[in-house]
Amino acid sequence: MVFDDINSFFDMGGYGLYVWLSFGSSALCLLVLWLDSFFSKRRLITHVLHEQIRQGRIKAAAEQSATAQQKTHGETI
Amino acid sequence: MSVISVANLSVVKRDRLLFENLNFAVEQGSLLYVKGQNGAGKTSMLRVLAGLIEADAGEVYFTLQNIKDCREHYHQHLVYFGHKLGINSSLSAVENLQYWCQQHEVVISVDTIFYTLAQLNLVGLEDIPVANLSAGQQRRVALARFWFKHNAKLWILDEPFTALDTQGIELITKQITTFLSGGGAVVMTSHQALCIDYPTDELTLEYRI
Amino acid sequence: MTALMAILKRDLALAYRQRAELMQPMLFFVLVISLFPLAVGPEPKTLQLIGPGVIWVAAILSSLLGLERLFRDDFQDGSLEQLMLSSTSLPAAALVKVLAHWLTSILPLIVLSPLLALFLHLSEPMYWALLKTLLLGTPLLSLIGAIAVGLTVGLNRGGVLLALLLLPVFIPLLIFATSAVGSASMQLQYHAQLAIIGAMFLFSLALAPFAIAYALRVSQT
Amino acid sequence: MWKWLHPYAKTERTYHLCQRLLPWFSLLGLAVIILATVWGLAFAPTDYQQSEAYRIIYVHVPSAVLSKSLYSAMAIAAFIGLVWQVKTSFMAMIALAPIGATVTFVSLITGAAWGKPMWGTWWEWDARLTSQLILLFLFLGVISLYKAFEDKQQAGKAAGVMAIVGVINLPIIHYSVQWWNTLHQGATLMKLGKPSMPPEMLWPLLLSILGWALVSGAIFLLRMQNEILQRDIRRPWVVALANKSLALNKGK
Repeated sequence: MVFDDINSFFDMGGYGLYVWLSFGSSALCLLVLWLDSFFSKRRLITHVLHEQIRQGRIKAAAEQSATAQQKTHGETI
Repeated sequence: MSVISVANLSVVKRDRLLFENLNFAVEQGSLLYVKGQNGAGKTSMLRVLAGLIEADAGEVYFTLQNIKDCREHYHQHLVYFGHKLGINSSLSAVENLQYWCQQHEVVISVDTIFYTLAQLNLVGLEDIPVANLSAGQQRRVALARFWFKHNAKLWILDEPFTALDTQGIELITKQITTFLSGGGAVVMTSHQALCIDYPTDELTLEYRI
Repeated sequence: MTALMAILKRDLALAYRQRAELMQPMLFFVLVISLFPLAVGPEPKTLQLIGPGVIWVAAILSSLLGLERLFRDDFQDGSLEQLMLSSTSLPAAALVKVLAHWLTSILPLIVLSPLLALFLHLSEPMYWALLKTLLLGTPLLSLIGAIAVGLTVGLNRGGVLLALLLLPVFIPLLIFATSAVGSASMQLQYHAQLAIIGAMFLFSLALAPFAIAYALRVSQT
Repeated sequence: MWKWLHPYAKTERTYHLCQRLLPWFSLLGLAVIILATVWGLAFAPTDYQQSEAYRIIYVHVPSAVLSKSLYSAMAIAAFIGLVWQVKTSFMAMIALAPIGATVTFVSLITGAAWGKPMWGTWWEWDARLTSQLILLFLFLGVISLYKAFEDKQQAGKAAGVMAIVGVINLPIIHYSVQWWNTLHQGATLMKLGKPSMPPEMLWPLLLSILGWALVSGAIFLLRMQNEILQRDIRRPWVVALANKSLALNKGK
């Protein structure tokens, strides 16, 4: 270990601000990129599930109106 | 008492005289059907009636008040449906209608919007961007506003039936007849033969070169 | 009042949905400004000299890019018509739309300005003067720009015409803003210039909404 | 040769390939990058000239190197897509673009942070930093062009053409900026050069480059899956996948 104690490690020979700024920002950017990709994958999967529910609703409404038509058609005969 | 009346109205568009000295009045509970060839000025006349554009001469009165003086009051009781549907394609149908209702001070709950859209058989298409809907479905979303603005006294419809299937046309005509029997006034144009079983007065605009 | 809030909420939601399109004026702003060091040379002295002028001209040009979007979509899909036929007063609605546009298109430019002050080696006092002039001046850009956009919204090739109409009107703003930053660079007071920009802004704030409303009525065919 | 490529044109197989590779890339990448950072930060010797500030090299150089290789990878994917009409390579291209843009952005921040102790200003129009900035604009150009299109097929092709135009211009930009920079040599006090490094400094650098590459690879695999899911959102295998993952979550 080049530094004898923790504070001098953080101090980085006086350049602490710049070193930790660069390491911190790169870690942050990679993290944000990873999270964005991860959550957009989850969003896509939930979107597919919502799509299923929506199709279900459309089919149900279509059947319902079809049966309603048969009923009215049945009465008129 | 006439809901909307017009005194020697004339409109010139791109220095072509569309019509001049037009006089008519629409009473409560009556339907005015404006007929004429393409280019006869039907749309311009309706836009002048709605107050969107200024006429070159003549006045338009809403309940005997000039619409220039009582613009706000007039627009509170008017619903207009033109060639442009008035819905944003990146918003969903529900968002569009909510925005329209807030504009026109119509207090409405989301379920009524969903219920009305279901009546216009748009089930399942309420919350996706309107761009994904077909032309006919988009038109129905736009026409849903006639189910919301209850305090309207006057409806102005510019060819509401284009791109609608028979079932859609049936729905709209039923709604128009209920509105008329409830004491509203309707001014409309249409290409299809008008199949509304309701006493209608007709106004024909000649085509002038 | 709820109707005006509804317009603001809708425009901000729309802007969020089309944020890719919103990024473009910002990219243009940074790109134009980073061209100048390549053209003029990287010496901090010259860059500091031309800095304020470059940033202000780039700000005006990028806001012109963003202005087109103000009424274009609403005009084309008919929402503008429905807005004009609602009982909300058109000048107030126009003001709210301009505010929404300023928040979504021009505020990001101001947020970027520290980075660009860095690019052009502006000193600390110069940067604060630049920020103040931007905060006071850019609403003026939006308000007057909205009038011209209202007039050209009906034309389908309004882009260049818009610049032609607006650039002469923005000249006084440009003069006072750059002179404010210039005198800040010499550690002089620049309250006079700020006051003039503020006066121009308040003047346009009072009158522009009515002009915008009239422009929108005129462009209805 | 194309026999091998073609099955992977079938998106589902590519998706599952990415799924298999993802854990390897992400875990290995994380381990290597942490190891390299700790090694570079704590154990590499102090530089006689810049004392500790030089440690920024363990972040700046990997991101700079990676940004250029990601751009060329993107251009290669675009080239394959345009020439052999392989749909998945357009997806790979657009999956790479945001990673490249982020990595270039990181190289700019770290370059500026390193420039401050050395040149006294946060931003210096040094040749390398300037060409990195232009590279960032190229990336953002490709991304915004892709986003401007409604239809993703069209968007892929258009962005592909721009990626290739960009990669052809990269060397031209690089040398013209070098020439421009030497023209105004007075500006930079000291070159941001890679000092000839003793091995104990060099090893952590190579390791961190490997770490960065692996992490970018992992993010690329993930974004590639997103693009595939986005493209096949209606296809039955995606629906089955979604239901399976739903059942998995419910089971947990």
